[in-house]
Amino acid sequence: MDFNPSLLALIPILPLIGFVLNGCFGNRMGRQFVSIVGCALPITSFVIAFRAFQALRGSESEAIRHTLFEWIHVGSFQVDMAFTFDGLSAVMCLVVTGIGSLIHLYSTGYMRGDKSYARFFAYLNLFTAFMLMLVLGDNLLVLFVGWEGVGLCSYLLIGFWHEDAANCDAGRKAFIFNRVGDLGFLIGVFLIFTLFGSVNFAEILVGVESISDVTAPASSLNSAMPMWGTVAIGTLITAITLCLFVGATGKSAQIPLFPWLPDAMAGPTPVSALIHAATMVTSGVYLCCRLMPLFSLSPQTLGVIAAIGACTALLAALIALSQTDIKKVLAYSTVSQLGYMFFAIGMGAYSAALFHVVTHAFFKALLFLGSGSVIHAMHHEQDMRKMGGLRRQLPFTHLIFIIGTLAIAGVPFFSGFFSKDEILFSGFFAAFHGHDGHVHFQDQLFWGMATLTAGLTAFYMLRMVALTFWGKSNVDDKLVDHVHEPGGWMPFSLAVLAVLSVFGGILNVPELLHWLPFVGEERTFLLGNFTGLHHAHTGIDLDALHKLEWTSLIISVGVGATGLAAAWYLYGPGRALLDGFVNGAGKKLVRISENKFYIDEVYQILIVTPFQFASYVMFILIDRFLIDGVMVGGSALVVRSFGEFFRRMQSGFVPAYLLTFGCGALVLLFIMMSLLNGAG
Amino acid sequence: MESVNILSILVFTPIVGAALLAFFKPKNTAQVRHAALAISSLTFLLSLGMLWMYSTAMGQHEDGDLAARGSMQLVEFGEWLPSLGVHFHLGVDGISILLVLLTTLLSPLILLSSWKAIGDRVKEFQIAFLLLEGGMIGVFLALDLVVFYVFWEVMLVPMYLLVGIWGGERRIYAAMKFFIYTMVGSLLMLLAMLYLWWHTGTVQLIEHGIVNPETGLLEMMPGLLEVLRTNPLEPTTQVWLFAAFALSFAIKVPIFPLHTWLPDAHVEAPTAGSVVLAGVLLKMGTYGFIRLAIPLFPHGTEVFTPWMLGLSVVGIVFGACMALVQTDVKKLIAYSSVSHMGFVVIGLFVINDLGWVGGIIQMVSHGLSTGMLFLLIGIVYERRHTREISHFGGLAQVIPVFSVMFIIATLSSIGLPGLNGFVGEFMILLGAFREHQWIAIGASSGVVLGAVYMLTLAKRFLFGPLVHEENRNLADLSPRELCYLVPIVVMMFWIGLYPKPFVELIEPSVQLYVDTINK
Amino acid sequence: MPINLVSADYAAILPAVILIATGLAVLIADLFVTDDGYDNPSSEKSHLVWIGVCGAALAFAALFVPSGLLFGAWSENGVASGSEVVFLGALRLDAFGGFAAAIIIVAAGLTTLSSGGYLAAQGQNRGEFYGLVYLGGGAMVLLAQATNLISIFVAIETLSLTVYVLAGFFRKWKLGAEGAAKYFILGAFSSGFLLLGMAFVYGATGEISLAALGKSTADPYLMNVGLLLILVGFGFKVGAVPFHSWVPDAYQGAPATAAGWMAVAVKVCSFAALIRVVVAAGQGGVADAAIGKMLAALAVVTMVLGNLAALNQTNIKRMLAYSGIAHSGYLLIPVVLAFQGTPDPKVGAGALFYLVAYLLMTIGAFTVVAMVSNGDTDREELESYNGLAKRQPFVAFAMTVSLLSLAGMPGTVGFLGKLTIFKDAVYSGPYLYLAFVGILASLVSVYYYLRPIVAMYFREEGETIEIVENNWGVKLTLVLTSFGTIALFFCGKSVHELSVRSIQSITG
Amino acid sequence: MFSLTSCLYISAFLFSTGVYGVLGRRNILVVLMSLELMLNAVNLALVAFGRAYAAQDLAAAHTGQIFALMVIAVAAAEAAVGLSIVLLVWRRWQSIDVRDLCRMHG
Repeated sequence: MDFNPSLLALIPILPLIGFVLNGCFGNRMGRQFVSIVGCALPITSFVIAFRAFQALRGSESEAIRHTLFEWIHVGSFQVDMAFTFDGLSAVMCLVVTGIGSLIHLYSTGYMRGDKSYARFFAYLNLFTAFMLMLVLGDNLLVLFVGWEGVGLCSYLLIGFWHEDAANCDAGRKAFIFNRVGDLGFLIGVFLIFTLFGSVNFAEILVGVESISDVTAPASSLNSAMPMWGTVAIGTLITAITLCLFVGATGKSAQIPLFPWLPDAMAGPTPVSALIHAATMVTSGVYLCCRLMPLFSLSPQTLGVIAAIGACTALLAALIALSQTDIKKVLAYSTVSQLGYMFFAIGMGAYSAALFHVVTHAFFKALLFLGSGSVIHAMHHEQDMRKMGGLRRQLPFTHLIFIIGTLAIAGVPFFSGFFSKDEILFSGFFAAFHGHDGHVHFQDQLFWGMATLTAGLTAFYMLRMVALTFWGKSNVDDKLVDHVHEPGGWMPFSLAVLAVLSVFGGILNVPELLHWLPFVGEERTFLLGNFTGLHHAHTGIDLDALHKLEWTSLIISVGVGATGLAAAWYLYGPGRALLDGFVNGAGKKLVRISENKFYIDEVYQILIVTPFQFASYVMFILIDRFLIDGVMVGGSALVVRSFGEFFRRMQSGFVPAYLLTFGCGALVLLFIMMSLLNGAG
Repeated sequence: MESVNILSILVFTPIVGAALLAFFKPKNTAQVRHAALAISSLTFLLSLGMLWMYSTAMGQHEDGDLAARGSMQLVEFGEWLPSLGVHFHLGVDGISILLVLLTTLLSPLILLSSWKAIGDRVKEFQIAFLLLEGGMIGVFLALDLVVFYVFWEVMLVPMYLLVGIWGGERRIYAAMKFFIYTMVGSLLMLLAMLYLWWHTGTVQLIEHGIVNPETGLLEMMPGLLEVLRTNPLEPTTQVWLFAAFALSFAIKVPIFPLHTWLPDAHVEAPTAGSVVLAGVLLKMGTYGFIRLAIPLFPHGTEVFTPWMLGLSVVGIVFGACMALVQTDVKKLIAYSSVSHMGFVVIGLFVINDLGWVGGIIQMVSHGLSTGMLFLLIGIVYERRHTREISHFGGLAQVIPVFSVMFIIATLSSIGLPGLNGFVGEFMILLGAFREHQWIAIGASSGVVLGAVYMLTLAKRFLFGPLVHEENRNLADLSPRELCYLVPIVVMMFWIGLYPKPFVELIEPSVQLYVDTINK
Repeated sequence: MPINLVSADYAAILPAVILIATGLAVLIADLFVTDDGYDNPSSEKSHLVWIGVCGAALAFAALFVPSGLLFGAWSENGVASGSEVVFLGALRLDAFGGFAAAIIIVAAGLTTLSSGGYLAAQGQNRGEFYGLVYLGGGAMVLLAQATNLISIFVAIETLSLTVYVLAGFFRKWKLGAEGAAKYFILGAFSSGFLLLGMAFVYGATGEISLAALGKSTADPYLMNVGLLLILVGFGFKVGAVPFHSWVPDAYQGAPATAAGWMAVAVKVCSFAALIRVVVAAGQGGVADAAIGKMLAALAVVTMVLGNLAALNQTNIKRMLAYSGIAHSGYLLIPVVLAFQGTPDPKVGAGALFYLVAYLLMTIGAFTVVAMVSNGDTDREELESYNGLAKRQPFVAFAMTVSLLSLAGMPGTVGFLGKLTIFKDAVYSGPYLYLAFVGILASLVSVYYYLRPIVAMYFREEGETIEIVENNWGVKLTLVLTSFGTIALFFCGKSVHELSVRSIQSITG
Repeated sequence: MFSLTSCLYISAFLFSTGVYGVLGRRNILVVLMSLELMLNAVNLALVAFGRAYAAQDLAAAHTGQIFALMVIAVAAAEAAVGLSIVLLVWRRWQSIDVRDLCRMHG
């Protein structure tokens, strides 16, 4: 199919136009205008992206490229405002525009009563535009524009209800945590430019391919390298990838930069669904996939990524166990799932990571929007302890939640099952078979953590469903009668997402399960093959592989089932047991979990407070006292004191004047004479 | 084309305009205001004319070598004090042209901004401001050291008056501090200039033709740059001369620890003063480095580079920390200027094309973004007569358009990609990274810290609950206010999204300079 | 020996004669023209002012008549005019003297212009004032031309006597008497030293012509000591530290316009004579290099002390007095260089050019002081200037221009003056440090020059004070000085060239 | 009998006495007299020098004496002005003690 490459630019530009229209005229033109502009433009983007996707599939070429204009060009540094549409971009683009459109539609209902309706849609459109720029960017700098842009939108949308200072604080926190990551990102970009002489993805990858020996000095790759020419290429690549990963930890909320994400739930729920679950937070994963060859060159970095991913997954899951705010549970769950994705990358299973990005986008968006429906119905009550028994009033939403929970818990043949299983298998493979034939203890540890997380995930998700929908109602009496199912486009969005959550797994069915309906030999690993991303497991014969895969699959399903069962039991019949634990032996443990492992407090005590205090002390001591007081004021004082001294010397007495005169003359005479005598 | 002395016209339009304003009736303030605005707008148009002539001249050298494209254009060489060896020598190249344009663009906007804010001694204000404008343009165009010095100092007086007459409570202290501080540097610079003059026998920066009084023939005389290239100064001499020049420029920039005049001047100055101070005056310092200190004394530069870079990094971090604990908005932004200008200095002292182009872009960007922040603060100050951050909060609910502008300026200031701040900062850091990695990494921390204090400001200023009842009835931006904010916003996006025309203007000259210095 | 006067003799003394004649004419006119039949010192007496200004104009024109002092240098485009020794070596007809005379004459004219209204407001407008100015002016012009010890001494003493009287011109004023007495005692004291020095020089060489200073002598010791004592005498006249003590008190006690006159005219003629002396002494090489060092030391001490002592003054006249001391310090730099005479014999030109600048800015400043004080010594305090800019924008502007020029800010001719002086110092090599000290000193000076500007522009006025407002002479003076200060900055070319040619007329 | 040197010694003694008088005495009139003494001391030196040169039969023979005559004339004028200033001081200050004249200082 013919596809004009210049249409690519339209994909991000259309939502941008939406932003401008809604931002400038939205308030005057009324809600209908806003809704139409706000939704139609992302949907159009989706359509264009889909056409481009079809064109890409139909064509031989790897990617569709379009250069909008030359952006920065100084000497050897050249960056274009250019877009690339290859397999990876296509997938991300479709996810962003597709889910984005659905969430836009949902928002028309969710935000109906808000006075800043137009502003909301403007921001949402702007976000879509930046996110598309991020995934379409042809080089690191365009990506960075999107990267920072989505951060900005996240900031704006978290603090959307800016009358409440807490919301703004959350937004600011998100921005600043992201900035810390961006610092790493920027340094990574500098290093890449220094090593490869370009920030263009294609050129970087060409450079990576030309590397034959990572122990060779860097100057062998880039003879113009002004510095660090003697350092081994591998070392530099490790540095680069670690820096970029720091950027990713900020954006994708990994240890140690994750605390902003739970706070980000202060924003309206569709925002949480779009930005803080489905799209923006996965851009770190996208970055790693985009530079896969580079990351693959550095086993050290991959090890770090795996460790961080596994730890984050587990930590977030542990915290999620005891949260009572429905969105906070989902937020920690998101952090945890993002940890999974990074764990996958650390294991070298990029395609699994991307696959999980996609399925996670489906079911997490679904869950968030579902929780939005609950919150909407409950008039912005988010505390699950004040819910319960909503199944009767909100059967549809209940269904949605069940689907989402099953998907995320990895119940077989739901979308999450496929992606999570692939990730766990990659971990299992590394832990018990090893990429290089050797088995490492840390890989086994990480796998154990990931598997444990799977169980915990199933547990806290079902706990959430149980607390919200089952049991007896704790709903405020005044609210009870008003609880109702959402209307308008909201159920539509939910339904579509539900379908995707159920069947999304078909996108990347492992070869092992090719016998499933609608699948076939040729339809396995669709996503992986299309994007060209690595699988973790190579160099092993098929039988052995299948054996390993079955083992892993059974373990993960088993763990998930255990989690579900435990939740079912504890929040149903075993309630007393739970209460006993919470109030007794486990009191301290629960408190740790409830308080999010005191991480915010640690940050406050270790970084924020000392920094502020130091700043203040420096202001008083160095700036005001030392520089302004002693140095500046002091020198002025010295000069003025001299002036005062000389002024006082003028006593007003004629004899004193005469004496000055006479002495002056005498002194001159003496000097003169001594000079004359000395000379002659 | 040759016959039009556009640069002299550009310099003297505001100065002569100021002189003419003196004959207006002081009571007829509206007339005076309009006249001043007309003069500065005319200057802006003239500067566009200069841009056009410059581009035409550049166009002729399209395929020419770097020396042709990067060298001074529209050079004027007039007689002033020939018996002293001082000439009215002006010229413009890629390094200065943007700064001239920035000056001429900001000036009418600033006059518009002070339309109502300055109600007292209007005539004097307009005169002082126009003189200031003329002086600023002159500094950027001067090619004779003495002429440079003259304009450099001439600016001081009107700025001093702006702070002292129309300033806040401690205006006298601030004005005095500003004046003396600056004089400390500039007088030592004068001494260094004299020494250089004696040593080389000329104060002309570039090659120029002089009619020999005996033969009556035009002889090409080498300028300082040529003389010093063929016949460099002693290393120790270079170090001393560089130190003298650098002190003067460092005070103006200002580089830590010579910055303490800036917060005081900013806080006490009226909006117009703050804007012009942040927008243009600080750039004089960095411009001086580019135009004089670095090219003239390459060895001195080499010796001092570690110091300058180190102090800049310290300044970036220190300025940011200081900004964090301020309670007065203007003071906060003043310290943020210390931080931002640190980037520029780093860009200049890595001495490569990226650093310099980035540095110049950043100079313009900082002028726009910080200038705009001061304009915005001026707007609320006009309405509320306070600048304490704690007296605000929740303004976004009351004055949304203002808030949007404020957010744009904030984002520009923290270097969000797509806005002007990013382009320069990125190029500077990238350029710095090529030469001094740790400096670049240290400076990058400013990116984070900048976000911290600016967003904190935005939050405390615009968001949160509306605590103070007095703020409930604030009026949003008037058409006049929009009128002077929108051009700045447009420029911000232009530089951020499509900096190519700017870079193309700057690059040949920068390449020429950098190549020569590194040779 | 019969004396044959030739045209050159007449041409040489023509300006001085015109000035003296003007002085006499004023004195006589004051006797005849009275209000209501009796002398009223509170009236403006504009006829006296007119006579004076016309006389000054005439004297100025006399410089440019053919064979006049400045004729050659002005018209012959760069070639030094033929200079002649006249009156048997007592005087010299050259452009150098002409240049100095021009400044003195202009100063006399401006002082006259600005004094009428001021003196009238004080009730002290008596014709003697103008008479003394012009008689003294004549002596000063002669001093600038004098080339032997006797003519120098007589001219100095004559001009000093007029200035002593002017210093105490406000007879009813305690401070006037005090200032005059101090000035007189110290002046006479210094005359003793000057004369002693002259006697030594005469004793060492047996000659009294300045040219003799350059000749070899049997007793260089006596010669050098004599020279040093002469320098001490001149040091007193120009107010160099440590011979400066009289300056603040005499200026404060004197009428403001007279203080301006004292500051400018006395300094001009003294420096002219001093430069003649050092050029003559330096050229022959008899005078020891120690003299140069001594002069340099004087310059340093004067610049530093003058500026520092001015810092905390609250009385504007005293502040200007100390500033005058400091300026003597700057002016001593070209004197040192002229003494050294290398590498460029033109170095003394800086002093001449600077004196032009000094004339405009000092007269301007003192005129404003006169306007503001308006007959009340308390209004010479800095506070009296509070809010002046609002009340009298033009006066404040003129004051600002003068002060900025004194501070050496570009845009005013004071900058060019400092630039030439400092440039010459740097060019000289060994005396580079003088430029350094001078620049540091002018940095300090900025502070106190700004203080009146602070008062005028930044502070609110305390009480409404009447000032001498509607006097055309005062206003004209301010217009001329402030306009001149700025205009000479832009078009100082011809004046600067003239100063160079003038100095060439004595250095050859 | 009176050699140049001895004349100069006397002159120096007179000059020093004059300086001491100016510096050390309170009465303005005495100060004035001391000032005259200084001038006259120099006159003596001038005349002595002139005489010495006359003995050498040089061209500058009598300049010293002429100089001295000029100085005497000048001194007379100076005395006149000086005395009138003393009168003025007496009228305004009712004192001729130089130490009382100290209102202006600093």
